[in-house]
Amino acid sequence: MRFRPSLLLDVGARSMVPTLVLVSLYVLVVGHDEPGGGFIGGLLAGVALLVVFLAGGAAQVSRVLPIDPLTMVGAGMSVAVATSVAGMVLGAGLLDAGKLELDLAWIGKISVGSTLVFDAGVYLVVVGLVAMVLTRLGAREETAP
Amino acid sequence: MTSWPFLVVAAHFVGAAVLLAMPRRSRRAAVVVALAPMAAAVVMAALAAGAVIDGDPVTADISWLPALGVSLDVRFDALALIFTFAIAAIGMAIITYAAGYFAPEADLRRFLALLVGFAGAMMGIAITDNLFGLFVFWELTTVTSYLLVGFQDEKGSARAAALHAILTTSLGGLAMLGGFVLLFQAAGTATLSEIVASPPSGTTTTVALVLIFLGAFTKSAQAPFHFWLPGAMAAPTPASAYLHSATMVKAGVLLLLRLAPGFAATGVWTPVVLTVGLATMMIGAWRALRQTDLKLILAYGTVSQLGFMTALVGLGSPVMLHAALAVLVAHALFKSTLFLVVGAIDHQAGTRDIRVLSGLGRRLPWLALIAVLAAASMAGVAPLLGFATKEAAVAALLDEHAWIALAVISVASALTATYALRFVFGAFGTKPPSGEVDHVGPEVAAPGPTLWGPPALLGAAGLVFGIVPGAVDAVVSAAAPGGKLVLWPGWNLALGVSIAIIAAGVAIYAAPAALAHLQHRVAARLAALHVPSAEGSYRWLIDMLNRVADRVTGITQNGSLPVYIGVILITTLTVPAAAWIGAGGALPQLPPLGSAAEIALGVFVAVVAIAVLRAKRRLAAVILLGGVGYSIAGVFVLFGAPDLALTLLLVETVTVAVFAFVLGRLPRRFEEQPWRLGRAMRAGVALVVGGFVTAAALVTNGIRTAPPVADVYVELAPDAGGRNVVNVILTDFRALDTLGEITVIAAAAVGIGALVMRTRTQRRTDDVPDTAREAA
Amino acid sequence: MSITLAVTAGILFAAGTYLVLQRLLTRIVVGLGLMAHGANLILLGAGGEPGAPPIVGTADPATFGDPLPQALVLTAIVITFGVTAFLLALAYRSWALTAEDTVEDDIEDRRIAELRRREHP
Amino acid sequence: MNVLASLPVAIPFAAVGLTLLAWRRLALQRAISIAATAGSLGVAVALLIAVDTDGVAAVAVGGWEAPIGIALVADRLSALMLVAAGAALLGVLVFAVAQRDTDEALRAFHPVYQTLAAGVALAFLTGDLFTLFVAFEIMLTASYVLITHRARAGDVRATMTYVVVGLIASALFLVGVGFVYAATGTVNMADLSLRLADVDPAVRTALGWLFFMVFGIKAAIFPLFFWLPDSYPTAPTPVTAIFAGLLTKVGVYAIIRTQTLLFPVEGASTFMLLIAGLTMVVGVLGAIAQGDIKRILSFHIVSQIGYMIMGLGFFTVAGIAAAVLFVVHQIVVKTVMFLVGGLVETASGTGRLRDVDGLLHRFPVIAVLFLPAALSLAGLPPFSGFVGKLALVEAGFDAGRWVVVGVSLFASLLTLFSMTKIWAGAFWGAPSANLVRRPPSTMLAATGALVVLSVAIGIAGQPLLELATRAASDLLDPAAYVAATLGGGA
Repeated sequence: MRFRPSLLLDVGARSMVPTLVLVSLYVLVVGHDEPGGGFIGGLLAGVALLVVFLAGGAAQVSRVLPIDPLTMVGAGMSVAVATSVAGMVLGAGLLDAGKLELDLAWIGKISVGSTLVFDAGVYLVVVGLVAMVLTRLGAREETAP
Repeated sequence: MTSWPFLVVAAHFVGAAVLLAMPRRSRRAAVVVALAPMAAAVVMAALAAGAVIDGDPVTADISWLPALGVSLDVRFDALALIFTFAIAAIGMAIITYAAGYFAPEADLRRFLALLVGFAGAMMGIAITDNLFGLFVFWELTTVTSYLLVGFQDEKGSARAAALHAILTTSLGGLAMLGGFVLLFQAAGTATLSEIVASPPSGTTTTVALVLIFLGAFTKSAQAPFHFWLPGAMAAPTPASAYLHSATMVKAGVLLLLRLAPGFAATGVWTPVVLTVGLATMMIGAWRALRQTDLKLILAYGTVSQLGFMTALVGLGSPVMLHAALAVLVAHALFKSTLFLVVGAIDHQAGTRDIRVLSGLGRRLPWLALIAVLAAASMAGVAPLLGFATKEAAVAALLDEHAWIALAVISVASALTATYALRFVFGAFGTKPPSGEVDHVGPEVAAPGPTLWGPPALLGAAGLVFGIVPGAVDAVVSAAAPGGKLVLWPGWNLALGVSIAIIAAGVAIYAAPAALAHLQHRVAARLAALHVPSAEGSYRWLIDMLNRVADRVTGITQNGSLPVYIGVILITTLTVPAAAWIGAGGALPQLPPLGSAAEIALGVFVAVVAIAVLRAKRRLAAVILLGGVGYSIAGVFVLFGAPDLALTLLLVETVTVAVFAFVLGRLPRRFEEQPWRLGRAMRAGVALVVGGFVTAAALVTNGIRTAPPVADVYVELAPDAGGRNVVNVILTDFRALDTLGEITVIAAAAVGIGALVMRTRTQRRTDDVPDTAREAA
Repeated sequence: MSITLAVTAGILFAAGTYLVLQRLLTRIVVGLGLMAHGANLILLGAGGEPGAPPIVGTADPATFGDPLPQALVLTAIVITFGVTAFLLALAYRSWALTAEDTVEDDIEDRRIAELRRREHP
Repeated sequence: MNVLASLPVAIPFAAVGLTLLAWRRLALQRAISIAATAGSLGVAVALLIAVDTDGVAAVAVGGWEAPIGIALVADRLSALMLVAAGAALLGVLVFAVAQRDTDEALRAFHPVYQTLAAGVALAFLTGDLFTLFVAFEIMLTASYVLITHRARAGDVRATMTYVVVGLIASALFLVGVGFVYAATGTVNMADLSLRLADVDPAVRTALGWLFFMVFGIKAAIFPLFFWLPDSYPTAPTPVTAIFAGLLTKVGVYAIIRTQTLLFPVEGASTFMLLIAGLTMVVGVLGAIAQGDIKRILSFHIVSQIGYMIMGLGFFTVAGIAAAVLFVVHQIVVKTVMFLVGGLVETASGTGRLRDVDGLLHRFPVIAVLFLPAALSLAGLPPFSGFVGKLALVEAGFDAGRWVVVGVSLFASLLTLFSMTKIWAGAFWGAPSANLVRRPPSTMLAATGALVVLSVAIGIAGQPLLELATRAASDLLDPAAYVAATLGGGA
């Protein structure tokens, strides 16, 4: 089968994708207190990419992504490892959690723990994988006979 | 100089390494490097000789693996002295000889490296006072001799002979290792001298001895393992002269000599060792008479002589051990001489076949003289060393009324005299012209001094020591006190027996037709009895081994994934199940059936799962799989796991999408394939697996004896900064799991990239067929 | 763990096994997916009876479901996701190379098995 | 101590992230990869010394004490395994970099190689059963990718078998963890060690065998090994070498760890010895039936696993010490053997014995590298294999297990037989025409370094054996392990 970007999908995607991405980020941030977290957030963002893919194909996915999928995976890994090792460097030990209180006016008080940074790393890795799948496996789809 | 013997041994290995590292062209330097450690050994032996003969051995503790009883402790006693001297002196002769023997294009340096390494190992056997240390050197001789026998490796026969030799001796070696461990555990020490001083007894010791015998017999080419030795004649002649006459094959006898003082009285000793020795002596001598290759005559002669020594050791009394050791020394001298003579003939004439050689005696009288001297020593003719030693043996046998042994030894010795004659006349005699073969002889060029010098020296030693046996006797008696070697024993019964033996030998040689007839009849009789020959048995065993290997592998390794999985699943699950039943596992109280919602979801999952089985279209199967996933997400909701439910829903969504990409390339319907496993078989395995999972889940359910750790998480979660306990576990309590998990994801992403990214660019390299495809 | 859960997991494993015991790669992947679901159910059920979502402040902690198995299952799900994606890429690649969706027998093994058959018919 | 026990895990994880970030720059990837691997080895050596001096080191990861958090526990066994694995990883990495083929230059190699290293290190150090599962998954996923990263047809086909079997083993592992949690309410191994003691003996025994079998699939014991010889030989040399050296041994490690810590049996297990004997014999028979170097070696992996299981089966200090020593020896020697196999292939273009001849004359260096490793594999003195074998034989006779010891000696004769087959087939004979090229000297050097190491293991047998004996005593008396894990990590 071949994907033909249809107007309906295109319009749908345009409106859905930003929402999905925002939701995914929200889910990432509140994950510590509500159902959610890096995995679910990352997967939601992945679904957003899926929508982009359905609308515009692999090329569109590549265009939407700020960085290459593999770099994203690497960045996610590095962030996660960095937060893990940070504790060790600061003398507390591998994966010791630290915390930073932030007062963001319009969201309210939020504590950016090292766990959140860690979860952000998770988020990036998951998004990277989905992006990888879409751009690689999906790319062939378009050129398929 | 306590650890000098060890250092001298080590010097050999250093020498071997240096030789290997040397450039191939520098032959002269190679010879010097090879001679150096042996010269050192001779000097060392000479310096130590005085004290050693006075019964004051040089000892040194060289620890290696005390926890396992393994050391390389040195005990340089008279026996070690004899061996060291023989190894080094004969070795130097051989090295000199080899320099002239090998063609310029041959890799002399590698040969010498192996030879010197071998000499070091052999010396190690002689000087080591620890069972396992001895084993270490023992196996080193096995390996180096393997490489030496197969030295001319472009010949298939050399490779096969090397294999035969290493397999046979390793078989014995491993049995011996087992025996050593048993003896070590029975005696509480692995130090040979201590074991022999206070030998253990009992069943363990007996078993140990039998296993050790196996090692000694295989190494010293005793029946029925003797056959590797004639085969090993594929080695270059200098190697044969060294390994298969003077040194390696004596290792077994050496070991028996070492053990005899402690264990000769053990019930198992004499019957086994004597019988094997006598049988070997007869078989060797008998078969030597049938050979036409000079080297093979000598090889079977060696087998026979080794049997002779073994038989004497088997009798075990001091005087017998003395005689055995004396025979060993004499044999080392005359047999290495003869081998070197054969090498010279082969080198000059290009053949060793006695049917082809003719008139060589007139052409090379000096070489013939050397051969005659050595052959006479072999036959036991006075005044050569071989006479004195055989005389000592016969006298001892008479003294102890060992009539059967005496009879067999006499007959075999007569045959020895016969094949000695056969050797001399075969090599140097002039034969009547025959139409079948073109004789080689009169036109042969004289060998250079490196080819006749060493055998001349060794042969002369046999004569000198025969005339002055006291020199040999002093050392032999120091090692095995109890007998005496003399040049002229006076007219006594023993001398009569000796004369009779030689007379009989000559008589047999004079009647070749009768001998041939007899040989033929014996062969026919053996064939009729279906007595398997040693050689045939070996071939059969190797063939059998290969067939069994192919067969077993063909069955187990059938290459079919479904079969592998079936076996894995069944084994992995039935073993624990059987263990549970075997341990008297009781069925637990059944848990509740579950809520209505649970049951409904469960039934739905089951129905969808079965629908997956029946799906004919790929996409349908995948969508149904997604359906299973969604319903399980429902189960998660029931279980109060919203995070799981959300994750699974998203995962299933993305997975189905990915599947769809892949399936877009594949046919819509499943092709029906011929199953390697039938439907019933698959269903059976499936039921076992499913049944196990359900049963095990029920058995392990509700048997907890302590509250789960999980409760603590709920209390601690707020401290960790989160209310969603599951997420706190994932990012804090058990963040390491999560780190690992994203690593899996990262690796998968990289893998996908590698697999698919390359589709466009890799095409060309794919055109290069890989080996597997080629084979198909 | 209820009987229903145990039986459901068993059925998933049985169905998965049935699919895995053949050579069409797509079916094998589906079969492995079913087995993974079964394993997740077992792990979840190991936590005991169903309970409320373990989110502090939303219910009485005593009624919470065991959070540890949930965390473990989540980890397992994600791992399975990654590996499945890889496996699909493998299937994709295999199809691109050989135009076959099967797991072929090992060639060298077949040769030795052949040898045996020829020698011992 | 705390840092020291975390670093072997932290370093490769960090290297994964960094090599991924640097995935467009091969030189940088190489630098990171080599630095991380060498660093890990150094840390492992330091950890071994520390643990041997001061006893078990446990780290409560994230500051949460076990059994709440995950504990990394380094005892003598783990530390020793880390050192051996580190040496093999470094040697193979250098070999791979030196190969100058496309294998390593494909950008997937370094990140995935580090992933493999991370999985292996985590498996050796974790004190948590579920984390062990994760560690296996890391290691396995990395191995799936490594086998296929060239994306050739043969690789892909061979990987199918490997991946499918791997995933089934993982599913079974996971249900096993489920059963254990259901029965005990914990997944921390030290905690389990205490709690399992109270569990119904029949259930405990069954769980013990389930884990034995599940890890046995990874360790390639009879009759679960069939996947191994079908998948290993096709992979690129460095990949096969590191698989051969490490993966099955991680399975063996897991067996030793769980069988001693969680499911200790009373005395020797005859059934385990039966499996050990069958593994040795069927494995070596498989090797005899092959005609390709890497396939021969692959079957030897299997055969040698039998020896380790045998040592464990005696269930004595001496037996387990011998098994531990044997694992260390095998990690190095098996890696070397495959590297040499790779050198043969490089030098002659193929590993089929029928098509290779006379390497001794053309490339004597390869022969010099092959011989000690092969003799060591066959258990000949004075090499490391002999020390391991002798330790096993003595332990077996001590335990009164004559039969299996006899079988093991017979199997080592067959091993020698198949080694001579390679020697006579590839190294002896008139040099054949299809000699392709001389392997780069860095490849030879990397192989040579590991050969030297394997010889050193034999020569330093006594201190190693003493260490292994201390490790084995710890294993049979896990009180210190449990106390260190549960009684405060820092």
